[in-house]
Amino acid sequence: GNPCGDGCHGQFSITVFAAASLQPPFDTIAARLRALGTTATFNYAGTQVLTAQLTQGAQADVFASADTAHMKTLEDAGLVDGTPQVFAHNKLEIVVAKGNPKGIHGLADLARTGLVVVLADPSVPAGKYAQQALQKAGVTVHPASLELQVTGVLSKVALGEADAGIVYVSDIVTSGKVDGVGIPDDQNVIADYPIASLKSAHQGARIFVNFVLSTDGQTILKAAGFEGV
Amino acid sequence: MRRAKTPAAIGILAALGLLLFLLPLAGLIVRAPWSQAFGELADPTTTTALGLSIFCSLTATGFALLLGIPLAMILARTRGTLRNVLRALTTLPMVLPPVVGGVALLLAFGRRGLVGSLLYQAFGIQIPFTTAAAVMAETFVAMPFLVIAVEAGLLSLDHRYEEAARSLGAGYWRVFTRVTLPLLRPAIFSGAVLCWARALGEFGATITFAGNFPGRTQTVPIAVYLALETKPEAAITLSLILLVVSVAILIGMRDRWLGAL
Amino acid sequence: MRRAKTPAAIGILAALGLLLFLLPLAGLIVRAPWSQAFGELADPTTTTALGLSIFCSLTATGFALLLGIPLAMILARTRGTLRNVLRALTTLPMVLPPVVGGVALLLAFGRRGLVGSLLYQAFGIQIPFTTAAAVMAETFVAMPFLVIAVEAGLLSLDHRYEEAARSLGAGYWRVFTRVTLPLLRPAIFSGAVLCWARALGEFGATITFAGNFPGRTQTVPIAVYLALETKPEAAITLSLILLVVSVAILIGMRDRWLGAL
Amino acid sequence: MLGPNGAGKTTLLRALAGLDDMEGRVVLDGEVLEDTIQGVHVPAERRHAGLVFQDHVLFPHISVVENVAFGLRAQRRPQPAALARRWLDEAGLGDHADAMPRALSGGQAQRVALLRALATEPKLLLLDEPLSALDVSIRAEVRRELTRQLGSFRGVRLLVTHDPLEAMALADRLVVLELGSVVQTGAPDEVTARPRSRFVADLAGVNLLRGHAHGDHVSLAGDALVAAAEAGSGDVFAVIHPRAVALYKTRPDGTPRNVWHGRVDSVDLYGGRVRVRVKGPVPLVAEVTRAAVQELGLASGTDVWMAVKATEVSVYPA
Amino acid sequence: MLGPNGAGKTTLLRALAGLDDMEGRVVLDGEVLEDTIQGVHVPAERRHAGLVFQDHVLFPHISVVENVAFGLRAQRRPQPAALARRWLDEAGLGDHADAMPRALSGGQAQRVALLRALATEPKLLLLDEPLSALDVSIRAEVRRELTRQLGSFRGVRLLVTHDPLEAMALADRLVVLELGSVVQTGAPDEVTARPRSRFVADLAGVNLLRGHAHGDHVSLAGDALVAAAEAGSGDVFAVIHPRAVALYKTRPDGTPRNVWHGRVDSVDLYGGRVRVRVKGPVPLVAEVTRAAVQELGLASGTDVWMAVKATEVSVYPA
Ligand SMILES: Nc1ncnc2c1ncn2[C@@H]1O[C@H](COP(=O)(O)OP(=O)(O)OP(=O)(O)O)[C@@H](O)[C@H]1O
Ligand SMILES: Nc1ncnc2c1ncn2[C@@H]1O[C@H](COP(=O)(O)OP(=O)(O)OP(=O)(O)O)[C@@H](O)[C@H]1O
Ligand SMILES: [Mg+2]
Ligand SMILES: [Mg+2]
Repeated sequence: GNPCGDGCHGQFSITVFAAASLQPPFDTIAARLRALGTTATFNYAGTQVLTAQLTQGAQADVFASADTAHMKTLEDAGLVDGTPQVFAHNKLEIVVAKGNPKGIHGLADLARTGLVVVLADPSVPAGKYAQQALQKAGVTVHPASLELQVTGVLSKVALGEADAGIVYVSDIVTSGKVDGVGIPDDQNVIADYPIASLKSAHQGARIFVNFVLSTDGQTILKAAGFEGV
Repeated sequence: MRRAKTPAAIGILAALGLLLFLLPLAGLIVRAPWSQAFGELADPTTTTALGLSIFCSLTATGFALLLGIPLAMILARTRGTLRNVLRALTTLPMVLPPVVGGVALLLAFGRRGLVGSLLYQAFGIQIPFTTAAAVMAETFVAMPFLVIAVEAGLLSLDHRYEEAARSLGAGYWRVFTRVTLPLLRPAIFSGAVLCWARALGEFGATITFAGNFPGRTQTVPIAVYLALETKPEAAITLSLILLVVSVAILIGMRDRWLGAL
Repeated sequence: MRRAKTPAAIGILAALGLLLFLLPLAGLIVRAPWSQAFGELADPTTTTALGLSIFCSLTATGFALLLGIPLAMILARTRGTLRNVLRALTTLPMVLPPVVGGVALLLAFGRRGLVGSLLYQAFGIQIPFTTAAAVMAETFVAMPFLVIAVEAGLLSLDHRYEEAARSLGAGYWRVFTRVTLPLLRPAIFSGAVLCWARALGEFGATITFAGNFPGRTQTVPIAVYLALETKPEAAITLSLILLVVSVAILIGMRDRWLGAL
Repeated sequence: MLGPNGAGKTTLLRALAGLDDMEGRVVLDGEVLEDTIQGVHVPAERRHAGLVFQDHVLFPHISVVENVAFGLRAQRRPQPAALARRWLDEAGLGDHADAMPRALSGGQAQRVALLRALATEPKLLLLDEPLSALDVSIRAEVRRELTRQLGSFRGVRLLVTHDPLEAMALADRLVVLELGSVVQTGAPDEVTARPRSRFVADLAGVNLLRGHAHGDHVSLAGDALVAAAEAGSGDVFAVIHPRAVALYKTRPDGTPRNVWHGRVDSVDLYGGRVRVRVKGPVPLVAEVTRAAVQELGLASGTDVWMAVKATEVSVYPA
Repeated sequence: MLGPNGAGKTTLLRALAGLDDMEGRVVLDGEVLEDTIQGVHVPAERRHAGLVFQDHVLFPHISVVENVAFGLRAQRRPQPAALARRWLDEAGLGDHADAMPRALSGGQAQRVALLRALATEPKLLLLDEPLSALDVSIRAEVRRELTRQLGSFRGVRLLVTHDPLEAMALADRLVVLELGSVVQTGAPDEVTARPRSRFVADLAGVNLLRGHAHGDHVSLAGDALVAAAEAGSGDVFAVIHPRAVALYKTRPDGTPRNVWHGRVDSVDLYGGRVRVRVKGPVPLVAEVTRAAVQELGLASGTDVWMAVKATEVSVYPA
């Protein structure tokens, strides 16, 4: 059916500011939309860089954030058109080297001595969630580093500098260089990814948002390791 | 000339210094998936980013020359505290973390910025997220290298050449273009090389001020950064391509330009 | 000396160049929440990061001096293509996007790296995530500035001073420490200043190679980046503090050191 | 123009060329170039003043002919390169026209620098020790060339030199500058005949004494007396040529009315003759033959008597 | 040691000091310093060779006394600073001991450079044109100092100069270097009496002709003949002193057997006399009085006759 619902006609060209971790599914979505006449241009960067750019007057039609806090910042600044909608969830997983050589099976193992663990900094969403998950599990770890981005955690494990870390499932799926160790739901934290069209966005913005929320969009996101809504 | 034999200690320290540069490079080369390199080169994203990188870095170097040489000239003839202050100001973009540099550029030239808001209201011009913004960010970060090199050149220039030219009846511009600039060529050239190299590698200020739009503001370092998130091998290959291009240009130009004088 | 009047065009271009540096700075200063500045300064996170930044950048400058001066000496006496290649290699860390530089350092000195794996297997030493790694990353990125400046100084040095010293019976080390180094002082000093400034602002390679841990590897640029995430005003204040500290040191030292010779 | 180091010779030339700030008035052929009071300052490039430095200062980045053509181009003359080449050919430097300046010897470079200045046909030619950076062996040759070129030059020529030979050979008129002011001026012969300062006396190679005249003698500082034919009265200078000073091992009895005792300070060969510097109440330099030196066994420290005829002392008012 | 520009004088000094690569053998007081064949090379710092450059090369970053003490410290002598101060005091430079080198005048700096070399008591003292960078006015003074210092120095002294006065005043023995090889050597008087090259003749200020002797005359290239008292036979040099050359407006009839025609090329003042350079089949320089110049109306281009007595021509084998 028509992915964008009612009132969706003609050629559009839109600009999307999206968190860098969304690049694989969003690039696929853009390819699909182009066939339908809508061209999306992306500005992928860290959520906080995007937020800084938008508050400084950057022109964009859609903003897809990796957390609700930054979206809230933009809402407070009066830049968001309508209400943001959560379009995907992401769960945490323990990331380990391929084949799990250190035999890590749960959060409790992260407290082992001699194990180099890397987390994201509590001031970035992934770090905050990891902290919450460890609290729920009642585990205290001594991380070697508090990375500024999830990808920092990922690449340190991929390069063998760290033995384990906590990242999003989608990161592990995208990477393909590492293995994931699941975290039980009672200890896990679910991250919400909100999307919104922005003030002064044109009609094409709705088409993009609607496609992301459509079944086709959700399928693409799931293939990339995200959980649908 | 017969020099004293260099003691082993000096050689060892120099070798250590060189290793600090060479080992990481070797690491990159060893780990790079060379089989993918050609595929990477054929990828239009790569070629676009490479083209944009070269365009932006050269344009930024051009602006740095246009603005930096006059600035260096003014600096070289200023005296006392004012000079120290101006010089320190010129060194600032080096100390500023690049991302903060990008934020500062937004605060000045963004649509809501000090000057940018005026531009936007008066002409509807918006600088950020354009190729111009990428060039500006690179100029901001890289120009100090040029200014410092040219100022040093000016300070060691023998001003009697300029005086001789004046007494032969040459006015300011003739002296400047026929005498000062040619005599400064080695300093200008080495400053421009440093400036260009820095502009080519610029990342933090560019992504913040200009964003990451393929074909418009996505330079190689930004493409590398994104690729690091999703496919690290490609990032390494891309960096190596950048390196090869820049080393080729550096080696090729150095002799041509520095050898002549 | 009476100089020709500087034409307005030169002045205007210089002013534009200066504005490119000044406006972003003004933007930062205008937007900084000055009321919070003192609170920020009292924050132990800030003071720790500032202390670590100063320590790491000075240590990195020290290593750059130790390894870079010998390297520059070898470069200055090498001739032909080898020299161009070595020189281009020295310029590489400037072209390499810093994050890639960090990756390259990991590939060389990390636990699985070319050299790092040997260290790890033999002694159980892991360089990344330590203060040493932060110093190493800063040295890697900043040393080229020192090497280039010192090499230029060596090339313009009058070697007859060294010859006079030798014919007076001074051996290599006496000539080196009593004649060569003192005569090179301006070049070494200006190179060290550039090197230090670059090390102070270093971010990409440090976070990639050394990670981020308060008190161990969290330098000011990294703290600034983190603060941008949660409290952008604090980030701006922190950057300004970094700027003020470095400008104070730059202005303070320049005269003392460069003025004497 | 002559003067000791730091007298301000270079400073004056630079001020005349419009390169240094100055106070005062400069008029050339009726045209006011500088007048601090009226605030006139013609910039260097419009003064038509050719300047030749001590060490050529040829532009290192362009060829010899382009160096000579530089001023012609600045004056927008037609065919500057051809004209420059003609100047070089005339001076016998045509072979080097396309060479770069660093390929020239010091003497050639200085000659090109002179041509570069002359080619613009300046109204004022300023030369700052144009020969002093050259080796003794080529200096004579370049001096000949300079004499020839300056002879056919019609504007005002101002040459700074340290070398008395050069001054005598080239100058129509000497100006002696000391401590920033003119101390003596006139034709070369006049100036050297009546030096008014130690500097000029040294250049002329004569002994200069200063004292107070009393009819037939001059009393110096320190009680020494010098007998002179017609001393006049008042403050005077007395000049004695070294050749007029005779040396003796013992006190001579004879016609010379001036006889002083002294001690040899130094003995220098000077051409075929020997100059003996004697310290004492009346310090003098004597010029004697080599034979005399050997006969008297003169060496540093020897005691000697000096005799000078009163008629050999020329006295003129200070 | 004398020689034209580029003869290799500096190169030789530097090789002796151990600063340049060379081929050959250097022995000083029985100690082999260099021997390419046996592969001996004593490094510069162990040669005890004091080197004085053309322009002092004092270390700019340390005081005058520290400059002099530099070599003493390198030799680990006790109390280097006190010893250096003594050297300076003796040379009358004690007042400047604590000054920085750039505060010295050129002459003072060169004297300090000499002291710096002497203070280390070198076995070999190498001086490369030590006076040539100095102004004419202070050169004489520094030359006197140099004579004094070299007189009391006991090692081997090797002085390079361009200046014949300097060479005569300072040297026990002259070595003339041309195109990298020694062309003449001997006591100053011998060398100047019998110059074997244009360079030496110019230095000695005499006319040098080269030709083939036939009993009582010498035939030059280009058919000109020079009558000489006892010419001998074979290839010879003929020397004529400028003072022995008489000039006439018309062809003179008289005793001189050598009479040539020529054209005046240049007229230069030289001390109190005038040197006239004449072009012609036998190009000569004549030294005449000023009065003679005016009387004959000599100027560039004038036709003249030259006469030289056969006894004034000295001839020796080439
Ligand atoms: N009339 C003057 N008024 C002001 N300053 C003067 C004057 N004359 C000379 N000076 C100062 O004296 C210093 C030396 O002058 P200058 O270099 O012209 O000397 P010089 O005669 O050319 O010496 P040298 O023979 O060494 O070339 C300069 O710093 C100059 O400023
Ligand atoms: N015997 C030699 N063997 C090889 N090269 C030589 C020799 N003598 C001179 N040269 C070369 O000639 C050049 C000029 O030599 P040098 O500078 O020693 O001349 P100089 O006599 O000191 O000249 P100046 O009078 O200009 O100081 C140098 O490049 C040197 O390498
Ligand atoms: Mg002067
Ligand atoms: Mg020489």
